[in-house]
Amino acid sequence: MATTRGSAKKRRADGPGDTNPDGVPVLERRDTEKLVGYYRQMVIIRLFEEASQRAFRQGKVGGYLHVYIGQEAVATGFLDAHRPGDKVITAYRDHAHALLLGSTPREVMAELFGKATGLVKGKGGSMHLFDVKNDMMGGYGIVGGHIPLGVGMAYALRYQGTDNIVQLYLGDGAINNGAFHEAANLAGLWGRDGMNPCLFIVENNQYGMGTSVERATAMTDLARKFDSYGIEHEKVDGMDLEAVMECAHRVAARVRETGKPYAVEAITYRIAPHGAADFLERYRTKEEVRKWRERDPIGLLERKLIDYGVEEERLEAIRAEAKEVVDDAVRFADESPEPPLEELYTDVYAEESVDASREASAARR
Amino acid sequence: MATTRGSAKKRRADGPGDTNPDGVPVLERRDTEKLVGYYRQMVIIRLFEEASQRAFRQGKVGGYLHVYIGQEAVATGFLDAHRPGDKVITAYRDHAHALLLGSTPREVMAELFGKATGLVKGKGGSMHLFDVKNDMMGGYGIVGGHIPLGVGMAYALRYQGTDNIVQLYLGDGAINNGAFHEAANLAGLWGRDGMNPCLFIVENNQYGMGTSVERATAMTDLARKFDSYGIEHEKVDGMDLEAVMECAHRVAARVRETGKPYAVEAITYRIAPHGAADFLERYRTKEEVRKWRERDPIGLLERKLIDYGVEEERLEAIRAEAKEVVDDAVRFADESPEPPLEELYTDVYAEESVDASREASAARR
Amino acid sequence: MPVTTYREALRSAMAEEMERDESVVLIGEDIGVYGGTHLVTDGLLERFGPKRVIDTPISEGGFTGAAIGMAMMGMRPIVEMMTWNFSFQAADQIIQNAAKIHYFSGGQASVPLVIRGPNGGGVQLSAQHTHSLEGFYGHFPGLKVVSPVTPHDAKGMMIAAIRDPNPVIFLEAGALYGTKGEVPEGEYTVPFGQARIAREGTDVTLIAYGRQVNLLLRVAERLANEEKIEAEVIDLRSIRPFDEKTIVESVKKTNRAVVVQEQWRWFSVASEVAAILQEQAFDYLDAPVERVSGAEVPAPYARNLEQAAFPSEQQVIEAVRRVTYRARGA
Amino acid sequence: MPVTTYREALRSAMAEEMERDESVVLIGEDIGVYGGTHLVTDGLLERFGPKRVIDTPISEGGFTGAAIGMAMMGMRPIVEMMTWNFSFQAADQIIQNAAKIHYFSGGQASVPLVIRGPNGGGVQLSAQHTHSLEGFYGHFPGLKVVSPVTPHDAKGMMIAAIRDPNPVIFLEAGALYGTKGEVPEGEYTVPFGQARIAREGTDVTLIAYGRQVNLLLRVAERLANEEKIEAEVIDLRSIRPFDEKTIVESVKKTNRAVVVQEQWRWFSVASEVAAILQEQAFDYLDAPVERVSGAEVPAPYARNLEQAAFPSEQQVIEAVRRVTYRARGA
Ligand SMILES: Cc1ncc(C[n+]2csc(CCOP(=O)(O)OP(=O)(O)O)c2C)c(N)n1
Ligand SMILES: Cc1ncc(C[n+]2csc(CCOP(=O)(O)OP(=O)(O)O)c2C)c(N)n1
Ligand SMILES: [Mg+2]
Ligand SMILES: [Mg+2]
Repeated sequence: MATTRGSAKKRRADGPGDTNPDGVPVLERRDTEKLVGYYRQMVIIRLFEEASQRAFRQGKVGGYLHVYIGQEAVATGFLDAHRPGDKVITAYRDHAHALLLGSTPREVMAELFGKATGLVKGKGGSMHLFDVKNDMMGGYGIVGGHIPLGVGMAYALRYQGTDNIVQLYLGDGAINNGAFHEAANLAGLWGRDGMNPCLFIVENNQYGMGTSVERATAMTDLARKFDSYGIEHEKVDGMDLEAVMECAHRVAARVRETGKPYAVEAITYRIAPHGAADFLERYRTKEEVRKWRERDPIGLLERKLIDYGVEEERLEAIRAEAKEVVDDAVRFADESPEPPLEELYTDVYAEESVDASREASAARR
Repeated sequence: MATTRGSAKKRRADGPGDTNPDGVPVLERRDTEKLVGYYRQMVIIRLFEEASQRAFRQGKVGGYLHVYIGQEAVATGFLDAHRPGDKVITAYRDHAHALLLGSTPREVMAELFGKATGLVKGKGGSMHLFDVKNDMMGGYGIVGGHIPLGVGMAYALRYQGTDNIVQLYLGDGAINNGAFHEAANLAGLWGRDGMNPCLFIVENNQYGMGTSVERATAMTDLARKFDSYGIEHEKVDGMDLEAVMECAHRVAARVRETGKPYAVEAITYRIAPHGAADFLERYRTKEEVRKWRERDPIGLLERKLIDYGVEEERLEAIRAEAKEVVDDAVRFADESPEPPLEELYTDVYAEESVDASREASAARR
Repeated sequence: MPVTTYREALRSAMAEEMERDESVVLIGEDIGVYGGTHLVTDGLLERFGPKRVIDTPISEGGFTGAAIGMAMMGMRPIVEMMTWNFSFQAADQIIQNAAKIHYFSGGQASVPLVIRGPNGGGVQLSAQHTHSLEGFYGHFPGLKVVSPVTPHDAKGMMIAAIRDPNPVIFLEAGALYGTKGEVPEGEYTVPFGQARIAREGTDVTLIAYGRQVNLLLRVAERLANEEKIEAEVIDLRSIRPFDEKTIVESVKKTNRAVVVQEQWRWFSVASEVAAILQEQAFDYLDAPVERVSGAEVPAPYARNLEQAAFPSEQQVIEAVRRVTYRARGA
Repeated sequence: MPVTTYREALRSAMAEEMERDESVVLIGEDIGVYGGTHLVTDGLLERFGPKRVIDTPISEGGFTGAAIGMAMMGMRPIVEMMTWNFSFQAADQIIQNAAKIHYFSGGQASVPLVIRGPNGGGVQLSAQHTHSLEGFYGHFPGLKVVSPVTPHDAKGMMIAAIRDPNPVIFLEAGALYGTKGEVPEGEYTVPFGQARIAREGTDVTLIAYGRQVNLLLRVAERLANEEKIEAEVIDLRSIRPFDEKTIVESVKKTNRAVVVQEQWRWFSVASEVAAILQEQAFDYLDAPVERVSGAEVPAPYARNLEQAAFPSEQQVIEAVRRVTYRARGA
């Protein structure tokens, strides 16, 4: 059965996440095969998101559904720097992050369908993807609410003596929330003692629902907001996978080494509506969306790959295979059973505490 | 009966809060008489605070008691720029602000004693001084919690078509609270349309309880934190009354004119313990306190006044009179009756809404 | 009488009050340019302009606090909580400031503020987006808390809320924005503190608020048809102040009561209703007051689990059978 | 048995668990260098160092959230809420994350977290600094909530809380840090969900938790001496999980109950107790369950007003007279 899991595992083993003996990240020469692999993943993600939107319209997916269309290069590029044991946490726009970390399209789609075979047994839905064995520490639905958690996880990683880091994703809208301010301040403080290997990744997709960055804050250089907390930062073109990968490796290595937080603002765009139920898009023009579509990260990568000598037929075949992967996931989700009613009452209280650091390393054994 | 109220009224009428016909604040020549008046007020405040601490130790004042010893020049200087109808809001370290706005030492002390004659009828105590007719919009006990209120008041002042401003006081500790971030961001946004005449005054007294600024944030230049919200800022020596007055007039005029927020970080020092119940001061050295005492704002002003030709005897007489004012206030508070038990149940729900803008202007008629 | 939706009833209440009183403004996330997440404020930006329909960043604590400051200055802000689930971020402002300023200012300041938005579950929003907060906010003196279920009450209570000089927690039935009902034209108020007898009956008193009232009306029909039980259905609609009299009098007549709520059982509105009835109708009760509440779990996502988590007709019917001492199926 | 204060009992529980288990850390405002606002953590920084005794800036939401993240990673943080009044700023973290992550992660993550600090009033802290939040937090499935009143229970429940794999809201009796009682040396746990019979009696059941238990013990002595009424006093001590059995059995014996709390009446612990008793001991109750609660006002500052706002011996005695059908002074 075709899934992304295999390739995710592979990526970890041989990706440029590695450093050479001098600790310098290895990304000196272009690895076209790797980029082709990511092309495949990004296409799977795109088709997965489109399929989930269709399923939503058919009433098979309920609740809120937020897709990642347009932003694929951000998580794909940053997670290229993921090392086993690094932790990832994000908000509700979380399908891509889970898929890239190794959750299968089947189990993610089944979660959206609210099925027993779902990633969290149908209990959380689209906004709450957890895959702790694969280092996915969750999607969260309350804007800002997950940010302090990520900072605490980073503390724990150092407290537990690892050299792992946290990738903490947040939106341009979330940055105006008080939780961001308090968490970033803690990260800055704890980082002084090397106790906060937290990589903040601000996915600036230009809007928080219908509110543009310009209408949400008078100071729109989001990366600069980290100055208040003594956290260094930069920006990256979030549509260009190669740029994101380069940045990701460089800054992840730095965070890993210093135990200090760092922030990257990835400039990207949400091509899809905010949520699957949003049809009126009064807050932006068709023209604006069209303009950004020209920089669609998948199209951009496609053009580059062709430049780098990859044949169009090969990409065509990848797209066809990706469609099969996603169709299979939808079929699987559709045919899976609903959760048994007893599940309603399980997982309210833990019997024993779950240790995320142990879970993940057990899975790797 | 000697009170500060008379002088507060007078200050308003003829103080350099006025601007000349070109809108430039009038503070071109030194007004020694005015400084002498403020010397008197600062001494009253100091003696008032010391008396309240004694009363606390005697068990006559309950709850929490936070005094302003060491910081007198900040509120005195900034409130020199107060115009009738401007609103003032601060946290729990609020006695000086009320006294400077015209609340009598008697009614403030009676409030600390929990008496029926207290400023808020004995219902709020030290942390909740309100004197709405004199523009004092309250002291608040939850760190950070009052900051959004001040920003909303500033919006209202412009919405209601006045040219008044808000003086919003907050501590160095409060700046790390999420409420600050959210409120400052709103102020910055609304200020773009001239809808936020809010003057943020950060009273950096070096500590939030036992936590120094350095231990509370990795980026200790507090004024710079306003950059994140597009709010301009500066610092002022909060021990030097003249410096504070100069700054206050300049920036208040600017805020008044533009409807945009502005921030000043006043560098000062809390000479007293955090609260009257704090006796262990493990978090700072005696030596440090001693060093700052050399810059005690009252001593500083005293030396200046003598330089400016004021006779020591005159200052001596002022101190003696101030002592009488405060003794009288203590006597008054002590002899006042407790609130009647019926008061327990009043003021839970309003019968009619109270309009602070109307209250204050009615009081001035 | 004209028929309109719950959503339009709310909107017209706000629009009419904004016409009448310049001090009324709206503030919240995506209420203007975006049109309102649930379209309740749709069109109001165009009509009243951006100074009165204020879009905000995602900072519930900040803008709720700012609205409190506006209210203290004599304005009458209406805050939209996009959903009440986000209000935990504003809990400090609501509980520590809005509820208490009138008291700790010794009556010198007041907070004429409405905070409104959808409350309750039913569309698979899962754990973080499904709460019924009547009891949570109703606990605090200084707040008023209402929860209308009909379009008629939505409009009348919204006008009353806007004119109230106190902070009002206005909990809308999120699942019912599109439902229709008769709504008089022009202004009228539905005063707080008065429950509504939604159906008269003699054999058992069924008590709820919000969308559970509709459930009870369906149950009452079934009981009448299938079991010859005439249930009285009471819509509490105002949680604080609370109308003890109406429920006590009803129970003095029927001698039996079942209270139904979507919220969790512990320390809830249903707890209070049972406590009041045993206090004030002790000698009239022929059976313990029964409570039917949401399952004691964070709300699950899967449709079948979510349905199982909320009170069902069947659960209510079984409770009625117990309080009327009828065997199952009798 | 050695006698220690409530404060020392808490401190020794934490210190012993920190010795035993490296994953236990403390986090909060001024718990280290300053020594702890109430000196509960005094000396622990010196003993365990700054990586395990973490002073924070004033950001309750931020550091509570960070502690949740630590807990998910297998650490066992103990958060000090300097007072529970500040926890409204952390309500979103406590209610939306700590309580629900285990559920919405499908059991993949857990939050072994203790949040502790003083709760309740009594020293004129006025409206913003006086809350009793048992019912407020007890409403939410996923949380555990305890409220010990004796030094013995403070230590035993603290150890149980630290070892619990779930988030525990640990409400300390703020006014009682200095009170003394017998505390066994070494480790022991007081399991959650078990009420304690603080005094046996046959004529009426008096129910409370926290410092009101001491009030009830004084009242019980007076009732025995002055009115020949033998009251059974029950200390709930664990609010969620809740021990229904002990109170129901007591009432089956005494046929009468009065429940006393400092918190406000509406939608509270006392509401729930009355509801449970009428549900489960309906045929045994000879009188309605009486509730004595805090006055329905934000807490006032003045000493005389504050005293009038909290339950008094006199109020409880009058309630007992009512449930035992004795005329005033009979
Ligand atoms: C505290 C809170 N307020 C409001 C919402 C509703 N809401 C969900 S997503 C969203 C926009 C968030 O924008 P951003 O952080 O930029 O993330 P994006 O959706 O663009 O990925 C809002 C307002 C929420 N979930 N939580
Ligand atoms: C939300 C909250 N957390 C904690 C406290 C306890 N507390 C009272 S004052 C204070 C220090 C505040 O420091 P700062 O803002 O610098 O003001 P200062 O006392 O120095 O005037 C703290 C932590 C509180 N009142 N509110
Ligand atoms: Mg965004
Ligand atoms: Mg300070």
